[in-house]
Amino acid sequence: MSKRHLLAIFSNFDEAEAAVKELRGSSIKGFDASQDLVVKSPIEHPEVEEFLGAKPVYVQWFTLVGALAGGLLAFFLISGAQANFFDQIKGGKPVVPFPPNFVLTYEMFILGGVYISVLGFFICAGLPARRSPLYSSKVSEDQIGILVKTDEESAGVLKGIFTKHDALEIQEEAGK
Amino acid sequence: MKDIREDIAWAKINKDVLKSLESPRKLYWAILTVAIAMVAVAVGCEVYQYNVGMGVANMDNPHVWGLYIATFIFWIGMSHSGTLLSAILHLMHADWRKPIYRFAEAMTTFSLMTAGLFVAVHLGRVWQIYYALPYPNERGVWPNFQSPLLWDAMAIFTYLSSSILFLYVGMIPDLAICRDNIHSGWRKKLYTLLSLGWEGTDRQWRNFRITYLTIACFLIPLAVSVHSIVSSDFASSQQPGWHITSFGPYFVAGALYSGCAAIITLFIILRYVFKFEEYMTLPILKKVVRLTFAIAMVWTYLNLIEYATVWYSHDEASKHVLIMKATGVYAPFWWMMNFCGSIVPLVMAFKRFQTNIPVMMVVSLLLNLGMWLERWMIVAPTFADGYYPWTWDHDQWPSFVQWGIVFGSFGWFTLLFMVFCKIFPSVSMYEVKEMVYHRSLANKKLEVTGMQESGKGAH
Amino acid sequence: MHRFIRFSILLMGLFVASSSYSAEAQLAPLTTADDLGPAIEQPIEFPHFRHAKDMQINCMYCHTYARRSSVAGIPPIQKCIGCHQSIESVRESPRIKKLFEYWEANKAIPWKKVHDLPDFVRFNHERHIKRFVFQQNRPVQEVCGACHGDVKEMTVARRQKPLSMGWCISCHEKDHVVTAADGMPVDDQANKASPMGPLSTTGVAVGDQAYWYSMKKPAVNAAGVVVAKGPNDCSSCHY
Amino acid sequence: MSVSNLLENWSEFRHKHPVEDVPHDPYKWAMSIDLDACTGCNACSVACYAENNLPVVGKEKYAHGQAMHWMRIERYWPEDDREFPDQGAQFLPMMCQQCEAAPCETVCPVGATNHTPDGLNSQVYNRCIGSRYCSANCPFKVRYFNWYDYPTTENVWPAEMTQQLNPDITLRGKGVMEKCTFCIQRIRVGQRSVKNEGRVLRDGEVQTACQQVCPTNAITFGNLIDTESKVHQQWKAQRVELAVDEQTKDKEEGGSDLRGYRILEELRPYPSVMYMERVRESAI
Repeated sequence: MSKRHLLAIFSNFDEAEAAVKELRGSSIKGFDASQDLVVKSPIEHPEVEEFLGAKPVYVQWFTLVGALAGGLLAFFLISGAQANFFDQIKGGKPVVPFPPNFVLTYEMFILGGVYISVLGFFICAGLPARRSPLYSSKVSEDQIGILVKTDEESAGVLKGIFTKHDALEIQEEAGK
Repeated sequence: MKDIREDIAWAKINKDVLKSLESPRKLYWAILTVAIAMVAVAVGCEVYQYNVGMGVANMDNPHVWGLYIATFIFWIGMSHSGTLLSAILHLMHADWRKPIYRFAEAMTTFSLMTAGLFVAVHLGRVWQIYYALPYPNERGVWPNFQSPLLWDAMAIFTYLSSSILFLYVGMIPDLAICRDNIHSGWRKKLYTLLSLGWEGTDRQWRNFRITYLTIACFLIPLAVSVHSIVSSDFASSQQPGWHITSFGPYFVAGALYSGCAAIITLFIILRYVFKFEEYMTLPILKKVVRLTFAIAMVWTYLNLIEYATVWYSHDEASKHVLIMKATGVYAPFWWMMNFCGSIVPLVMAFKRFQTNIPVMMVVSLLLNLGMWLERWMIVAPTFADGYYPWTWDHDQWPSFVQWGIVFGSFGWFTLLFMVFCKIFPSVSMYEVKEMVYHRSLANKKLEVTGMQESGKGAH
Repeated sequence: MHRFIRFSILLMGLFVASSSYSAEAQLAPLTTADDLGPAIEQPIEFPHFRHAKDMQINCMYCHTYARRSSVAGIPPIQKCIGCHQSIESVRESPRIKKLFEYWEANKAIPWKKVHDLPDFVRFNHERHIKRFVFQQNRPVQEVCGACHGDVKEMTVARRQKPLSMGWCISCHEKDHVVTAADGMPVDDQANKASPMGPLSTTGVAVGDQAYWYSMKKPAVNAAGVVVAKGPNDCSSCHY
Repeated sequence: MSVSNLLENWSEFRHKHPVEDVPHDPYKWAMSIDLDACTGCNACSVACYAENNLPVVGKEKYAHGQAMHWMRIERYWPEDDREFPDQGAQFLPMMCQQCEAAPCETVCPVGATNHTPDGLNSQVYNRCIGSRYCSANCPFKVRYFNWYDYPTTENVWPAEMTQQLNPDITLRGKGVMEKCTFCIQRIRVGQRSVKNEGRVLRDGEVQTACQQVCPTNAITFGNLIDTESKVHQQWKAQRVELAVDEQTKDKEEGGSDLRGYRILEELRPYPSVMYMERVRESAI
C-alpha cells in the first residue's frame, strides 16, 4: 500500500492545535496519530507535548552514562598513570594522591556528561538528518507545520480536516 | 517599561537578526582593522620573545610571573558571565536573558580561547607544550597530575569544549533559520552543514529541551570549579598573599563580576553596531546592571574579608604583603583596583544611571580595568614581598613585550568576536520569539481575566 | 530501557579498558628485528659479523671501555692494526687497504656514532656490563645485544632498538633476579646474612655488587628469590 | 595492565613518604653550614659557576635580577645607627635546600622536579617546559630560570672558555628552570663506583664544589644516614631533626644555646640544609 505525505502550514497555533486534536480523535484508515503525526514549529511549544501525548526522552540516560564513564575514565587513567609513571615521589605526598585526582575526576565527570549528552541528543533527535522533502522555510519563521503520513485513499480526509482549520497551504508528496 | 514588545512580528525578528549577517557597515570594518592591528602587535612581541627568550619580557628570578598570568586569569574570569547568563539564568527561568545570552556565550568561548594563548605565551619552552598533555608516549612519562596548572589545563579544556558544544547546540534552530534564508555562497553550505537538517519537529524540540537543560546543569558547577581551580594555582601554593582560603569564592565572584561588566560593554557596542535596539532594550540593560551591582557588592565583601582575615591573623608574612600592597611599589594600582572594583559600581545603584548608556559604558570599562588590576595585584606583589628577604629589594616592571601581548589579546578577542557576529546570529532568534510569544500569552490572559494593568509585563 | 543499560555497560567498559590501556600503553618498538634502523655510511664498512660471529671475538675486546666507564668507546686504530698486521690472508682486501691508508697517514678513522643518545641522557655502560656480564655470567653478545641488537649479523652496525625512554624504563621497572658471584639466584637466607643487613630496611650486597638505589627496595618474590629493580628516579639519567 | 598494577601496589602508592613510611636508605644527602665560620668570600659561588656550567650573565642582566648564581651569598646588616653602616654584615650562603617535602615538586605540571631515593630534589632539565611555577612556589627563591639562551649568548662563554665547561652536566638552553643539585654529577659517579665494590659511599668520598673550595670549612656535606659522617654528627650535636617543623630543643630551656637552625622550617618543607649561628639580637 503506497503511503502519502502531507504537510499543512498554519499561521495560528490554536488552529494547529485544534487540527491535531481532531486528527487524534478521528479514526482514519492507515493513519495512526501517535506515529504518523509530526508537528513542526519555529519555537518550542510546551503545549505540543500536552496534545501530542507524552513521549519518552532518553537523553538523560546518556548523560548519566557519560558522566559516570568520564569520572571512571579520569580516576583510573590518572591513578594508573601515576602508578606507572615510574613511581616518582613529589613533595612528600603519596604517589597516588586523592585531592588532585578528585579534582580531575570531577572535571572529567562533567566533560563526559556533556559530550555524551550531546551525542545522546543527536541520536535521540535523529540528527544529523536529511530534511524531508516536505519542508517549508516558513516553519522556521513563524508558522506551524503538521506533517502526516497516511494511506493514499485517506489523504483527502486529512486534507479536509486541514482546510477546515484554515491551513494556509498544504504540500503533498507521494511516498513509499 | 517592557523589556520587549510583545507585538514584534516573528518574521521581523528573523529579518532584523539576519540583517546583522549581511555585508558589514564601515564601523564594523573599522573595528576589525583596529583589532587586527592590535593582534599584529602581540604577534610581533611574541615572535621576538620566542626568538630571544623570556628575558625580554623583563621578568627576573624572584619575579617569575607577570602580566601573562594576571591576564590569563582575567580572560578566564571574563568567560564566566556567559555561563551565568545562559545556564544559571536559564535554570532560573529569567527569560530576559534570551536576547543577550548568545553573545555572552560567544564571549565565554572566545575569552577562553584568548586565555589559552596566555598559557602558551607564558611558557619558557612553548615548543614543548605537549609535555603537559596526558597521552601515552614513547617516553613512558605522564604529566604531573598533582600540579594545579594541570588542573587548569583540564578545567579549561573541559570548559572550552563544553561551552562550544553548549553554544552550538543552542544555536542549531537559529542555524536552520539562516539556512532557510541565506541562499548563496559558502555560508549556505556552512549553515546547511551545521544545522544538521533541523526542522523543528516535536521530537527534535523535545530532546533539545532536555539536552539544553542538562548541559546547563553541568555548566554551572563546571564554571564554579574552573575559576576555583584557577584560584588554587595561588591558594594551594605556600606563598604569603596567595595562600588564602577564601580565594575560591573570591575568584568566582571576581570572574562573574568582570564578565558582567564585559557583557554591559558588549551589549552597548552590539546595540549600536547591529542596531539591535528592539531586542537589547534598556530594561534588559537595567537588569544586567542590577545583577552586576549585586555581584560587585559580593566581590567587595569577599575582597574585604580577604584583607580582614589577613589582617586579623598572626601570619606576619601575609600581613607584610598586604601592607606592601597598600604602600609599596604597587600601591597606585592597588588603590586604583579598590576604587574601580568597589567605589565605581556604586554608580550602578542609581536608577537614573542604570539606563544611561554613556555612563554605563564608562563604568563597565572602569570595572573591567579594576578587575584586570585585581588579577595583577594578586600575582605580582607576592613576588616583591614574599617570605624571603632577598627578594624584597628587587624591582620589576613589565617590559613592552608583556604590555604588547596583553594589549594584543584584547584585539584578538575583539577579532574573534566580531567575526563570530558576522557569521552567526548574535541574538537568539527562536528564543526571542519564545519570549515574545510568552509575553503575548500573558497579555492575553490578562485581557481575559480583565485584570489588565497597563505597563506590566509577565515579569 | 534495556538497550540503554546494555549500551551504558558497554560504553563504561570501553572507557575503563581504554583508560587502563592508555595509562600503560607500551608503544610498538620503532623498528622490528628484521627492519634495521637507519643506515649510516662509515668510512670503512666494518664487518661486525666477521669479527663477532665468524671469529667469535668478545665485544669487549675492541669496545674495551664498556666495562670500565660510562662510554663503551670506539677502539683506536692501533687495535685494528695490532691484529691485522699479522693477518696476511686479508691484507689485500679493499677495506684493510683503506685501514692501512689511515694508519700510514697517521690519522684516526672518523667513525660515525650509530647509537647516539641525546646529550641530556647519561647511560652508564659499566654498571650494565658489571651486573649482567660479570656477575650474572650472561653471554656478552646477549647482554650487549639487549640494546645494540644482533650486531654479530651486521656489517656496519645499525640501530635496531628504539632507545627511547619508555623502552629503557620497560626494562628498569621489571623485577630482575639478584644473583651471586656464581650466577645463582640469591635466596632470602643468603640475603639475611648479607653484610648490609636484612633487606627490608636496607639494600642488599652480594659479592661485589650492591643493590639499593631505587625507591623500590629489593624484595623477595614468591619463589623466595631476591629481586631488584633498576634505578627508577629521573635524576639517575638526567642531570 | 595498569589497573592491576594499581590495585596490587595500592597501599604502597598511598603510603610512600620519604621521611615516614620509606626512610631514605642508605643515603640521605644533607648539608650543614657554619655561618660563624663564613667570611663571605664568595669562593663557593665561584666554584659553583665553574662546576655546574652556570652562565655569567653580565652586569646588565645581573642588575635586572636575571643572575644564575645557584649558590648566592646574601648579606644582611643590623639596623642600627652606626657610624659605618656598611660594616658588620652577616653572610648567608643560600642554595637549594633540597627539601624533603618540597613545595616546588607538586606544582610542576610536567613532573620535571622530583624527589630522589637519596633525598635530593632533582631537576630534569630536558623535561622542563618553563612554566616557572616551581620558582613561584619556592619559599627560598633559589630556582633560576634561563631567561635567554645562554649557551649561544655572546660573551657568556667566550670561545676559549667553552673548553672548560663540565661535560658531566647538561648545558641548559633557554626556557629551562635550574637550581643547585648538590653536585649530583659527583654523587652519581661516586655511587656507581662504590656499587661495583658492593659498599656505600664513605664520608668525604663525594664533596660538593662549594664544600671543596670553602677556605674556612664552613660547608659540610655528607650522608645524614651514615652515623660516621661529619654532617650527621653536626646535626646530632645541634639536635636538629630532619622531618619536623619545630625542633624539640627549641621548646626546652637552654635549647636555643645550640646554634643549629633551618630556614623557614615552620613552612614544613623539611629542608636538608642546617645553618649554624648563634642568633643575636643585632642580627634579627
